[in-house]
Amino acid sequence: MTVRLPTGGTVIDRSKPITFSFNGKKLRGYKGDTVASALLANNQQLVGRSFKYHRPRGIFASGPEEPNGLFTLGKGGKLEPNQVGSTTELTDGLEIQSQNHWPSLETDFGSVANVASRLLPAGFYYKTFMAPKQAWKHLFEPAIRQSAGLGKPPMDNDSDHYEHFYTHVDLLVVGGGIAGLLAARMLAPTGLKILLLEQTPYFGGRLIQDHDEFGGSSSGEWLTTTLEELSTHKNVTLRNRTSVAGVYDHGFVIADEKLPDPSDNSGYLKRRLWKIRTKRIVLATGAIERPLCFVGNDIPGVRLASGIRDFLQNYGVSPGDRTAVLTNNDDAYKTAIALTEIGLSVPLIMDTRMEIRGTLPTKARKMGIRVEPARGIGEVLGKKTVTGLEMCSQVGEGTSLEIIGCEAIAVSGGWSPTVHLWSHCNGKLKWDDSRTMFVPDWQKPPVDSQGKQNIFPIGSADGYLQLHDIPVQVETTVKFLAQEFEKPLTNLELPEAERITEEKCHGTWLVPFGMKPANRAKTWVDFQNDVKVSDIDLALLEGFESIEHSKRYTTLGMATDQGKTSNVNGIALVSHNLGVPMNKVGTTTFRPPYSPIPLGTIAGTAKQELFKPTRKTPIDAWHEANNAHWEPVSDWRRPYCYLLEGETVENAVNREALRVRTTVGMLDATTLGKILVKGRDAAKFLDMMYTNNMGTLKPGRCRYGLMCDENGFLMDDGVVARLDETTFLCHTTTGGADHIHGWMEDWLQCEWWDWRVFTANITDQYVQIGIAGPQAREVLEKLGEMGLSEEELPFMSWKKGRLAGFEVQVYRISFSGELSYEISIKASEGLELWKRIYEAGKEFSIEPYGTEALHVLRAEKGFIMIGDETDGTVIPQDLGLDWAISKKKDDFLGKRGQYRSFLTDPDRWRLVGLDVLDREEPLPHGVYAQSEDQCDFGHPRMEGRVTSTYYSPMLKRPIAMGLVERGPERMGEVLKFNSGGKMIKAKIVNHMFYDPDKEVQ
Amino acid sequence: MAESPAMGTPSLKLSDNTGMVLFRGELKSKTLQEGLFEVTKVKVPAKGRINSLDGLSIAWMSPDELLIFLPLGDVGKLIDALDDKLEGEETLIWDVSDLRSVFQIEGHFIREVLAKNSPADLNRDKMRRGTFRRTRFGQVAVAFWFKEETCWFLICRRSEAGYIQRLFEVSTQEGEIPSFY
Amino acid sequence: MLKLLCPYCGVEADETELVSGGEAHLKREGPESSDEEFEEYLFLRDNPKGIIFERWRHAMGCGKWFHVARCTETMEVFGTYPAQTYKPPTKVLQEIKARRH
Amino acid sequence: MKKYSLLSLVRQSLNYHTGWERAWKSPEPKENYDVVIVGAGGHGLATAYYLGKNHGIKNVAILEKGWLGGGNTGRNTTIIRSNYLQDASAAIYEKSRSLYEILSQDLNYNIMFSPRGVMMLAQTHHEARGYQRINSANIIQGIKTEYITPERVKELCKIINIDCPRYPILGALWQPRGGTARHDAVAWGYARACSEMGMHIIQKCEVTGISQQNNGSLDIQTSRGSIRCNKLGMVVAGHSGVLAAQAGFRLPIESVALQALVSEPVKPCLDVVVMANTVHGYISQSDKGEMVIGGGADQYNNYSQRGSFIHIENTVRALVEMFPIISRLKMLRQWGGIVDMTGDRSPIISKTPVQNIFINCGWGTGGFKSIPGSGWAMAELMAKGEPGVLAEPFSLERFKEGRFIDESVAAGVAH
Ligand SMILES: Cc1cc2nc3c(=O)[nH]c(=O)nc-3n(C[C@H](O)[C@H](O)[C@H](O)COP(=O)(O)OP(=O)(O)OC[C@H]3O[C@@H](n4cnc5c(N)ncnc54)[C@H](O)[C@@H]3O)c2cc1C
Ligand SMILES: NC(=O)c1ccc[n+]([C@@H]2O[C@H](COP(=O)([O-])OP(=O)(O)OC[C@H]3O[C@@H](n4cnc5c(N)ncnc54)[C@H](O)[C@@H]3O)[C@@H](O)[C@H]2O)c1
Ligand SMILES: Cc1cc2nc3c(=O)[nH]c(=O)nc-3n(C[C@H](O)[C@H](O)[C@H](O)COP(=O)(O)O)c2cc1C
Ligand SMILES: [Zn+2]
Repeated sequence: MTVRLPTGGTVIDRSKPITFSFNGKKLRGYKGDTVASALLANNQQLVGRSFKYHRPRGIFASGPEEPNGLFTLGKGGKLEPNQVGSTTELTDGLEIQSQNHWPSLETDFGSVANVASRLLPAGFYYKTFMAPKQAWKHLFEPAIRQSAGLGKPPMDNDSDHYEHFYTHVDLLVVGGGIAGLLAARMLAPTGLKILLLEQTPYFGGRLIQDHDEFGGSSSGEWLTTTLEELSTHKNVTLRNRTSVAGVYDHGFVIADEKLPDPSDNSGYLKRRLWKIRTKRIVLATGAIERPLCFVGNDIPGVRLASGIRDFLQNYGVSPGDRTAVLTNNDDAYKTAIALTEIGLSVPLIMDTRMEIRGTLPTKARKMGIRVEPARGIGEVLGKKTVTGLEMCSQVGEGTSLEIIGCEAIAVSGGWSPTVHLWSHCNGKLKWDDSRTMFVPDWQKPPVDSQGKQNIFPIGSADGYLQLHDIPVQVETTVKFLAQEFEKPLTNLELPEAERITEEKCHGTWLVPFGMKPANRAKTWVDFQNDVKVSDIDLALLEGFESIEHSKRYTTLGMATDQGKTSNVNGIALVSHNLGVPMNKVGTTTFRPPYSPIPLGTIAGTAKQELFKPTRKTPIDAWHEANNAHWEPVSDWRRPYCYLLEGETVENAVNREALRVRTTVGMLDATTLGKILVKGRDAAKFLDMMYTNNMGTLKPGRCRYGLMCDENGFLMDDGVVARLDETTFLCHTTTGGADHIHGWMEDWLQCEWWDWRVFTANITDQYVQIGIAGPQAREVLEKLGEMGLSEEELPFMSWKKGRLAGFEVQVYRISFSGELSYEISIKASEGLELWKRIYEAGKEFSIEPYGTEALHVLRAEKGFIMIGDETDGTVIPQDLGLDWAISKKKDDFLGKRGQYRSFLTDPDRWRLVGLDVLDREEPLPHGVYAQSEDQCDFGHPRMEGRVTSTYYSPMLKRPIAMGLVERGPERMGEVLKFNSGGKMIKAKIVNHMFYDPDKEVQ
Repeated sequence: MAESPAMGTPSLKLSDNTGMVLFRGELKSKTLQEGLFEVTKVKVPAKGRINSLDGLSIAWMSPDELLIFLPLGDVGKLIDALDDKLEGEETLIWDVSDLRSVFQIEGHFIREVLAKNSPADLNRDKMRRGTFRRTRFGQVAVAFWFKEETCWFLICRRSEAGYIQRLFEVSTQEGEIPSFY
Repeated sequence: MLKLLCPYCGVEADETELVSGGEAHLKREGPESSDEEFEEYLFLRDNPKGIIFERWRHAMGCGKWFHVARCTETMEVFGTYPAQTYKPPTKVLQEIKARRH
Repeated sequence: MKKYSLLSLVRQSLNYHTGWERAWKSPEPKENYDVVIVGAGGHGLATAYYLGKNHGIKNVAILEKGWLGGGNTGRNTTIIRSNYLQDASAAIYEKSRSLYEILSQDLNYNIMFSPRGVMMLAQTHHEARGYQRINSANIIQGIKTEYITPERVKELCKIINIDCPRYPILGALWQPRGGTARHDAVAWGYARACSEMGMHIIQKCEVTGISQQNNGSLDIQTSRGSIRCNKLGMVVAGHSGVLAAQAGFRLPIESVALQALVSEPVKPCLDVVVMANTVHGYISQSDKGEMVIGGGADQYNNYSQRGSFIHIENTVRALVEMFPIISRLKMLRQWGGIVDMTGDRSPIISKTPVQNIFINCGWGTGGFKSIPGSGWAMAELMAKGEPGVLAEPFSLERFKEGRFIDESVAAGVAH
């Protein structure tokens, strides 16, 4: 039984009991407990089922390396699958569920896979399920999917909140253990901006569990003084519960902070993503213990030796009355000693090494613990929990020498420095045979933007496992850093540590060495993904020799723990099997995050209405109040139409369009881009930007212009107004404003930097109101103060004036073919003017119209729309806009591109109008015309497509424009458009449907 | 360390009465510098800085662009005066009072709130009094500077003011503010 | 996540404040150019695995384009310089030489 | 070679799976081959496979600088679809998709082609019209697609939020026979079949130089000595520029990082592939249960196989907005690949300025789906020396002529 001991537990508060439930059962724990410690304290040893074979699984480790103890926490909007029990703090009332079983944890039908496991080795599915062809999708795949997958996903929306936080520091210390705290303490007086992050709720790392004394006092005292001292330095920030997740280029680091759970559960800030820019990183992440590979090593009760010690000391939880120990190094003796000291029994330590001499083994022996050299475990006894073990000779094949009864087995296969963050940006590792570990290769470090090493591993992260070695090693790094930053160090006092000689860890991987094939299939390497020794054997046998291949073939290290405890064992097995040194086998690639981070944390506050900025015009609220049906247009929102009570969208659009044709309508055109271009060379510059001639434009006049990219493709269009000799105002499409402004600046800054031109994107400065319709002038004249007659303001001209007491610019331009004015006014006054116009227009039944009516109106006139008639492959010539392409200019952007053979091909598709023969329904959007002949690919050749199609309320019939092969040459021809197999016939006609002779505007 | 600031979270409000004038020109030119100074009584700021005197500030936007802040009512006068003074110079001077929204932020922990949304280095030695930082807040372009630790200004495009306001609200209401700067 | 020093405003700009613009020092080919020259100008790129001279714009900042010498393998930066130039400045070339020896 | 089947699996289980053969052999390089393919990614291996299968050319070596399938083939989000707009693209991607349908049987290797359906969401009117346009083209091209309503979207994909406040879902382009496949298995299956035909797959063999002899044959310097061949195929994706430089020409290619990530595995809740191009994110759930997620490419040239966090952030943000329940799933791992982007974002299968050197590249962010079709077309080009109908439009010449194959025009991206 795993139980809570009467005393002990440095991080729990026995005065604060907590209740929680596990699979519906009410249990008790203490404040400070983790989910894992609380479950163990309640003798809940079976905590889940493995991924593939649904084997029973128990808590294995005490930190983020835990492969088995994953749970689903909470419910509803707070339901969270796959939570690591050993890193999750217990909260009052927490509902915990175990995962991956049906119908229950104890009785899981999925475990039939276990029985059939011999049939299901690594990669079995590549070799079967191929026939019949349909069976994979309909039979096998669903079955495989259902049995995989761990926890169930939440079904409710997340009710929690997340945010980000940027910081810039000189030094980021990762890990608040001994080495990290020591480094921070030594560097604090330099005044460098230091941020130290620790993933657990407490500081000190392994200090308290593993050492009684440090720095001349008890280790607890050293920790307290250190933390106190650090808190006096304003330049140092310590943060716990914050796991550093990833290191990116140029010193960018992300860390995931779990915020303490407030007592009320009413939607709070749950996590914070730190986005850190740091000059240097001190990596003090410690080391992670490895298990050993032996038969039955996955049975609940087999646990990491250090983990057992942590639960004992931090939480006062016993692993059971009798704990046997299997180790290849001295560190695990600490567990045996600690258990014995507290009064629990350690029947046996099996040490795979031949000779055992270190300080700790000696101490253990003195305490009366039985220590057996050169021994291993032949087989673990028990099904859902350990009941005992068979001891064997390590060098043999596993014959049982003796049966030992025990409830727990503490395993240690040595330690692996926690080097993940060193490697995210390409820091290399090397295998150190004498220390049996991959350590950072200081010759091949990750570098910063200057090519200098920017991560500095210290302590166990750099492979120093003995406490007494750490201060000197930290000092070296600290001195180097201080020098790099050119900060003097005051006299460093190195804390003293007891000198414990530990003997070398032995490179034991398989226990026993001569394990038989049948047993290799009962020996686990990766617990969560059910990768066994035999799977690795099989991968190698089949030629998956690269470690990357064996990883992908067996899924070793691909589980939620990312192989923190299993990868090195796997690599060693490959190395043994192939007879290739560890360094040659190498590791797989370390990738962020170090520990998984919620996707919600990554999204941060950018959700719902903050998902993306919505740009609003000053008239937005008026539109809203008038029932606008919105449409996103780039980052803006614009009314698509305004719905009257009970009206459909189509009806609204038709009504609005007709209103403009019959009396007058008004449009919020504020979103159109407005770019000022001024300077001695402004005219010359615009002559390069636009295909037509802007230099000849007279002040006071406007001209419609086209812009092409260097390929010659039409990119944007708009009206240019010449304000004075050296100043132009260029209107762009709504979506084009920023891009075109950037485009202009690009040419001015990078190509023609000697030209004297300034630009400014002043889009938001003005509200632009379009007034269009036969009675537009009458409405405006009611507001008085300026002359707007044909003589005073002819078509394609503009002038300043006053309307309704406001200073305005009025442009006489038209995108609807009607008499039309665009009024530009300071944004702050725009809404007021809008309302005044609306008032004034009432007697003419003025109505606001939205973007869709605008489109209908322009289509009736055969005007093109960027994004409809153009798509990045269309040149102005295709659209019959040759008149807007200057033949006189030597050069403009796009001119050269348009010379190329494909762009001068006489067969290009060109713009025409399309008249549906039966005239009932508009042509569907985007349909293609197909010809009688076939193309090279064996299907009917396409010879045209619809680019815009609408119902014209004015003409009371459908209208459409399209691009058709040699279109204008084929007037009157009838094309067949394929609409979902149905052929719709349409005649090629002139695309100016309404008022082709321009009598209205 | 991780406690809520007792002084209360900062607040953000629109300041309506600020006029703004865009000034583009060759800022290295002596004539320009002197002309500007004569008209505004404020020296052309060094790069990345903002200079202020008696209600008029000049911010450095780019090597050839300044933004002049002054009371809204004085904008016309200033533009006329500049046009007069710099007659013949290559400049672009424009009333942009409505182009951007100006926010005033007051309270404590302003750096922290900004740091939730901006990648700018907000350390006190980098973001100093008189620093004018153009950067990003959430997903949009802004600039900010401060008069005092407890009184900052932020400008953004007028059409994006609503977004800024909401994001600021969310950044000050939800959960604690890490005391960092 | 790159961080580049804008040579105009002296700000160490975050990648998210910048927009990248591809290889620098391209020569624009106008109406007189041959098909080959024009193709080269618009499409053919060195795309080096190693040191590249490239364009960036301080979009969420001063709005200026500048050039960067950067290693496409290690992300090292050898210098940034204004865009108004036809070739990398000597100082940057020296820095590259110094670090690549 | 032993055939894979349930029976062989049962038989092998009796002796603890100790009797399996190598999936592919690991020979020493010979001095001379008829054809050398550089790059043992999906495209290189498929090229070799169809050279053997369709054209009887089997004296072939495939040289790989790392481990086979370790390039983009081993790191992509495995979306397979063929609902492309332009005839040329539709033809090759549909050829490819149809080859995928039978690939497991053809290779006797279960590559787990899962035609679960791919939907591309329309979130603006412009995008909706773009997809209607593709749909119309696909009908004529004989590719089964459908433009569906938001309600149907929701029906096919329970966990999607079709009423996102910022970009509500207006509809989707749905290809029911699109889907996914097990990416590694595609490389392994082809490799096994190539090896079976006697071709040499030579790993850890980096090509470092290429020179041409007077008789037109090619000398290839590699990290494992020099190798000679009559015809050379460059199929190295992100490294195409580097290899072209060795042979003395330049390409309309820039190499940038494209990233992806997976969540922790959960029980099945997403049965289709969803792509959302307006907000830049796409997602599917693998057979193991992870959400496989990808988004936009970094914009700057990059050979580091890792990208910037901002792209991960943008992608995740987009998907959390559309699939609010994934907010509480966790990112397990993220990675990057070096993708080769051409001037018009369409691939190149072409002769090169150097005689007897052929190139297949430029698949950028979307070439997993095209592996079988591209291999088919490239093999034809290399065997005959002239492109067949599938490869012809994808020649290098098109950039000079301005004859682009532009797929972005109808609001589509190319995953
Ligand atoms: C994150 C990501 C997501 C993607 N998602 C999708 C998707 O959903 N759907 C889709 O269809 N496509 C997707 N793609 C694109 C797809 O992965 C690629 O287009 C495709 O895999 C390219 O295959 P390949 O065989 O051409 O290249 P690779 O698989 O990259 O193979 C090229 C090989 O050439 C080798 N090589 C390079 N240089 C040399 C040399 N000098 N000597 C010898 N060997 C060399 C490399 O090591 C590599 O193995 C994605 C790509 C990425 C990175
Ligand atoms: N003798 C042995 O075999 C052996 C083996 C391992 C450890 N040790 C002991 O370990 C200690 C070494 O000290 P140390 O400071 O190097 O390690 P440590 O274990 O004391 O501290 C490392 C700290 O880093 C934290 N951490 C790890 N990854 C993190 C991340 N991504 N983000 C945030 N925090 C993270 C851990 O929670 C831990 O607190 C000594 O006590 C030593 O005796 C001994
Ligand atoms: C479709 C797909 C699914 C993946 N699923 C997992 C997974 O479940 N667990 C995991 O650790 N990695 C997974 N990966 C990522 C790989 O581990 C690896 O990161 C990727 O292939 C790139 O290789 P590299 O990281 O070694 O460079 C997956 C990759 C792909 C392409
Ligand atoms: Zn700048």
